[in-house]
Amino acid sequence: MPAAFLEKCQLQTLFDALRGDGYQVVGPTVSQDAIVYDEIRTVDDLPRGWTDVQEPGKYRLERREDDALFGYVVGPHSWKKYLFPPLTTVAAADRTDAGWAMSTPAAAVPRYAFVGVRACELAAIRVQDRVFLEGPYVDPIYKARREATLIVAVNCTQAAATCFCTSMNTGPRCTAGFDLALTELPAGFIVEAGSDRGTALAARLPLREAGEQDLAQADEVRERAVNDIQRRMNTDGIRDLLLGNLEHPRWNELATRCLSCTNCTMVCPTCFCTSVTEVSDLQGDHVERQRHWDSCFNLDFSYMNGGLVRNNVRSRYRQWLTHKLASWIDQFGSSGCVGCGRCITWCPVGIDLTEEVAAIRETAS
Amino acid sequence: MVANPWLSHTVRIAKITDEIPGVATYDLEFVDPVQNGSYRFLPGQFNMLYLPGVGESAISLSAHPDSRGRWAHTIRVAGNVTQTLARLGTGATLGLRGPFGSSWPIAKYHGWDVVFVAGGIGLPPLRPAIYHVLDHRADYGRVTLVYGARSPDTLMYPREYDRWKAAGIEVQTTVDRATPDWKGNVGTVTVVLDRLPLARPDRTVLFTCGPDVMMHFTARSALQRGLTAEQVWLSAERNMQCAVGLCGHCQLGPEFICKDGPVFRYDRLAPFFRVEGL
Amino acid sequence: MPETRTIRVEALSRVEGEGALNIRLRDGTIENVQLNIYEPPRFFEALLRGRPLEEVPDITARICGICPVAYQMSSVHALEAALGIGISPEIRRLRRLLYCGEWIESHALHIHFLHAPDFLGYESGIAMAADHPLEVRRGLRLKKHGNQLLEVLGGRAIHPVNVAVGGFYRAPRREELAALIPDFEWGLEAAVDMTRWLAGLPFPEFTRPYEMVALSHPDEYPFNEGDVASTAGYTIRVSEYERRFEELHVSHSTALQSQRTETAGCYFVGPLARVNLCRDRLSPAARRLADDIIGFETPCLNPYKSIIARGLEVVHVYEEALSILRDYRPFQPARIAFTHRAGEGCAATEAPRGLIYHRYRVNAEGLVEFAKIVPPTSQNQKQIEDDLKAYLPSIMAEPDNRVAELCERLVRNYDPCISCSTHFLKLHWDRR
Amino acid sequence: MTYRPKLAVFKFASCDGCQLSLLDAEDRLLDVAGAVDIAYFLEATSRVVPGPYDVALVEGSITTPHDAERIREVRRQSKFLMTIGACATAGGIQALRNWADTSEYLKVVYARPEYIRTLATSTAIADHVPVDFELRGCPINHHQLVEVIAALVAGRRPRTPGHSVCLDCKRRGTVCIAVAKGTPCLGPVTQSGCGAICPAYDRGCYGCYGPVGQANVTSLADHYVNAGTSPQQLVPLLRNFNGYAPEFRKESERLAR
Ligand SMILES: Cc1cc2nc3c(=O)[nH]c(=O)nc-3n(C[C@H](O)[C@H](O)[C@H](O)COP(=O)(O)OP(=O)(O)OC[C@H]3O[C@@H](n4cnc5c(N)ncnc54)[C@H](O)[C@@H]3O)c2cc1C
Ligand code: SF4
Ligand code: SF4
Ligand code: SF4
Repeated sequence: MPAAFLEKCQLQTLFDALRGDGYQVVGPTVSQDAIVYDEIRTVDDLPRGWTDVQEPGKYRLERREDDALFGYVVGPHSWKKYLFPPLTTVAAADRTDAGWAMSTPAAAVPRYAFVGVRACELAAIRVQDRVFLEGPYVDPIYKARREATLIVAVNCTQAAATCFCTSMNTGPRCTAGFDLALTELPAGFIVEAGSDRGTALAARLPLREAGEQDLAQADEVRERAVNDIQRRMNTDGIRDLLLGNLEHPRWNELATRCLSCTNCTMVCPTCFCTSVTEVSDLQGDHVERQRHWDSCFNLDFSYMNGGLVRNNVRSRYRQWLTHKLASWIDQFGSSGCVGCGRCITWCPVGIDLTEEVAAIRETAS
Repeated sequence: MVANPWLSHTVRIAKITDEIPGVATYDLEFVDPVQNGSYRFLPGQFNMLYLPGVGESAISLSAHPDSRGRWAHTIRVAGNVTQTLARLGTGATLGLRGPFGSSWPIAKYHGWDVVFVAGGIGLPPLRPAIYHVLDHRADYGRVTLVYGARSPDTLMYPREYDRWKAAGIEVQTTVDRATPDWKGNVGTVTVVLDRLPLARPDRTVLFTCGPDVMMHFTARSALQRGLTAEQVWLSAERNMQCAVGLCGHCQLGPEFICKDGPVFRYDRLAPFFRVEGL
Repeated sequence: MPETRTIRVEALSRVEGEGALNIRLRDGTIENVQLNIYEPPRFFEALLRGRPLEEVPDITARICGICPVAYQMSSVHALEAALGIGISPEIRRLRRLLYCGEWIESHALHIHFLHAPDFLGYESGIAMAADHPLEVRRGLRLKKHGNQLLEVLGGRAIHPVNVAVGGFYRAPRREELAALIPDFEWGLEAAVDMTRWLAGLPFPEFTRPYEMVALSHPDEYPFNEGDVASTAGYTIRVSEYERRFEELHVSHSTALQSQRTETAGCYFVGPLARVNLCRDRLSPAARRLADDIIGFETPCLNPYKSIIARGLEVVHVYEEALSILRDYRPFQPARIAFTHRAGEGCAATEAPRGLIYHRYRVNAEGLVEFAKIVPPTSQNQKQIEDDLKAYLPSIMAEPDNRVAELCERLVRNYDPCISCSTHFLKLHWDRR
Repeated sequence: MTYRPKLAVFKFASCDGCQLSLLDAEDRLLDVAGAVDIAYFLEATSRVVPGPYDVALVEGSITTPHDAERIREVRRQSKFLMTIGACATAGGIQALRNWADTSEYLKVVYARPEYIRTLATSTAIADHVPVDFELRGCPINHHQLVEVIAALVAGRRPRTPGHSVCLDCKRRGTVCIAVAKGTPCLGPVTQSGCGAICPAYDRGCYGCYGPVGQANVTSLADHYVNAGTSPQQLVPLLRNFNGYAPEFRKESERLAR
């Protein structure tokens, strides 16, 4: 499909089409003084005229001068909350006369249409695909949700001070992994299809052919995002750099700053760690196994009978950084970081992994 | 539909054999006869044993690799799951998922000398490999088991040593604390290992399972004795929740102990093993 | 040889907090009756000094885990008076709703777990559940509604986190409150049934010439605002409270006790006082129930019948809560902005167990300089002792343990909440 | 017969809220009452069965000489002693006296201070006797309480997660108010258990569940001070219900200097 143009006033037709197809449309909305992902019904639910200003440990919403609908970057939520929900029941057991009967609780699979997915987020979904779908074992919950999801991506036209997707080769341009991709211009959207599903969907929208001027303008706004990106991370040989410096003094220094609070792992769109808890009635006759998000920053995470393997902040921060940026490559064939900058913004004390990597590189052994 | 990797299968305790204080061997059989007939495992693999409402634990199979219909697990009482399990009797049911993980590549070493080094509860995970050697004794050269325990009464499976010896396995036991009637070795397994005559270090393979420190020193000793890191295999241990590489708990450097291990060739783990807090 | 008989209840049960009862009889006459509250002192009035005033509702909540909202409400109202903050009608309604939650929870607890077992001869509500499963389960469900309301409005049932000087930290979403409506509709009917059940309990014949005191508001059943009215015939503004009522630190080792300043007499606060004084402001369903169905006569001077008053109040708060829930729309601002200034203010509200009074002085930096807190139980305490003195002659013939048991029951009429040791004392045991 | 532990509830200086939590488990209360033998629980029952007890739930802090004696007796009578709540675990709000002159406090509150017997400090139960398990919170969470009781009945260790409040905020989708609004929030250094309610109600966490394991309070405080919160504002934030817990105490004393 050649690039097409959707008038701004026609964006609702996209939502209507998606809802008509039985999708629950989720996308950016303003809530709790941030742009978060939630159910959206109409174009008016989008953060029209809002932008975000981010720096390490700080996020603020601000008014824009225009009425842009997608004039901000990524917020505290990521799409993993839909594809890989924070709490799910993975198994159940009931006591019967013949002993324990085990079962898989039936779970309805929601059909989501994600609207407003950024390039780094497409990359993050791709990373989680590798984790949950492409190893020897497949996560059925992720798989079912992932397959039922349609993705409408949006190209960034600006960047936050915390973004570094260009260093991770994940953005800001959406190149793959979407059904439709939009580029917002003052009058409307350049629409590209990235899949057959997307092409079919586009065919039902009141699109017109994109003019040369539109396309040129789109290139320009997308270029603006590229130029906006200030933060860099040098990834040359990063696996060996980090795994070869497990005793670097920087880890000790980090331990004085890091709170081990888990925020960076929770907001990271690729972190996938979980724990399973038993939830039962008092008699213990019906038991459910609940899986919930967990983090390598938690003390109990590395518990083994008799002690904790990672019994200090130093080792826990090191686990996070080396896993994300180094051992992930061994495990899944790509970095675990997509350069979205969330962990930098949402770290309550503003620890910035790009700075930490640079510091280690500077004095690496 | 993809199989649910968290779904356990119901097994029944068919037999309980007390080993040493706090350790017993549980013979488990699947309630579903079809499953009981088709279940197979490799030496060194483990199952997740599940007590609903209490939790799940990784437990190696200690059974004969050709077992049929009953699957032995030797379990030490440690905490929640294992303690509750210890209160169950025969006939009780529990959940089992597995088998998981890599195995002792024992069959690949035909013609080699074999050294097993076990510490404490590290012997059960090695037992299936020992059984394999017993059944295929002619395929191997000199075979030695070095086994260390805290004290003589905590040595596991003593009733089997005679049979193992009779089949031509040299069994060298050692204890940290000797009792007056103890006539054997005293000290760590490495003390015994260091004295062990190795006729052909280039054709000797070493399999070890036990506490991290013990395996660390065992590997070091093996390397000093002329084995290469490629000739040493160990079974590692970390907290495990899913056993299928999806929960993230069991990472050790780049490895997921559950699916990349628990059995590793030492050269693969060496850079990360024993790094404090990894 | 004069014969001294000492009856002690070393630890009152089924009351909130810890107290004891000491009765000394000499030659058949009452020598001493003491309701001893041996709650260790926790010095709230002192430790509030120098704290930022914004923290006061969080800290005063910890005076009592049973009626934290009463402490929060009284303190925010008093502080708002000190700062000259006027709240919006929406905030005011939401505060009443929060109070509804606490009343339901506290009353349902007291009725089913602390009080009703006395009338039916059980040691606890749990024991009573074996024979009266429907009543107890219904009571638990009502109690749960109260807690659910507190959880939605306040974040949690005990020590809610959402009460702020000036309003609320966050106004609830409409769906959050609307979700409660079906339960509350059920609860309203269940509360009516419950009260009919309570009205049928066997009540001892025992009345006293009480002076009853409660807040009174011209248009509303009193929770959070009003004048202080007395069955003795006077009505005063809350700002005059400390002139009419004084607290004494009595030597016979009990808590600070309140009394009427002029007469040194005792007075009675709580549900029965409120119903006696404000019956006409009960909700329609509660009034209909009192008038036509159970025929509850006021003035009622039988303290045992407090349990019926509590039941009527549960009906009232369900009905009031429902109307607030149904009309609720989220609003802005949830909290009125204010600037610090030096000032002093007082307020009284109605805790489930009676009138509660707070006064604060704050400085221009927003720090508390002075705090005075008069909880309901310290006001009832003298009345309780007085009741016991009047009651004892009629039961003196009974054996000690029976006397003790009967006295304990009398105490429970007041739903005393004696953990509120803003300034209660440790008891010196009389071990003679 | 399953094991039905004999349970007692004891109260020291406290607000009663934690023991009330047991009665707040409405849906499960009758189950709990069936699963354990409630042998001593004054707030709920007149039935008093003398010790020894299998499980003692201890609420409140030690503030009087008599209580300092009484807790020893409770310990002697109890096989498994569990503290419930911030008072019992860290001294509670009344531990503010530990930084003050208690005789001053006495004069402020009481007309006749000579009638009062009190200690100069409010201290945690563990400062007086060995404690087998601590359930945190001001107040405790009744779901956690039921879980602990279920665990005791089942003979296993209770599951009370030891992560920070942040993790629960993230699980429930609450946006971090420290980052998005600059509100000083103790969540990152506070143990979970409450369900992360404060940030969901648009206010900073004030530390009801006390310091999380290995809490790095200094780093957080330094950050807030750099971002414009004065130490004078942080000291009272740290000094409330868990103010005397070592990690909070140390930091508030550092800031106060
Ligand atoms: C691959 C592998 C094989 C094992 N084989 C055996 C065996 O054959 N026999 C045997 O007695 N023990 C074995 N263990 C150790 C056994 O898993 C732990 O002793 C057991 O999980 C303790 O559980 P618990 O509930 O009784 O203890 P708790 O201390 O109550 O532990 C609670 C939970 O933490 C996790 N956990 C605690 N310790 C460990 C641990 N060491 N490894 C993994 N998870 C842990 C488990 O989920 C456990 O249920 C093996 C461990 C691994 C990783
Ligand atoms: S960084 Fe930590 S939480 Fe994230 S995936 Fe890796 S181990 Fe899990
Ligand atoms: S590590 Fe940080 S920048 Fe990288 S993907 Fe995760 S949150 Fe984004
Ligand atoms: S790096 Fe920041 S967000 Fe991550 S655990 Fe440490 S303090 Fe928390």
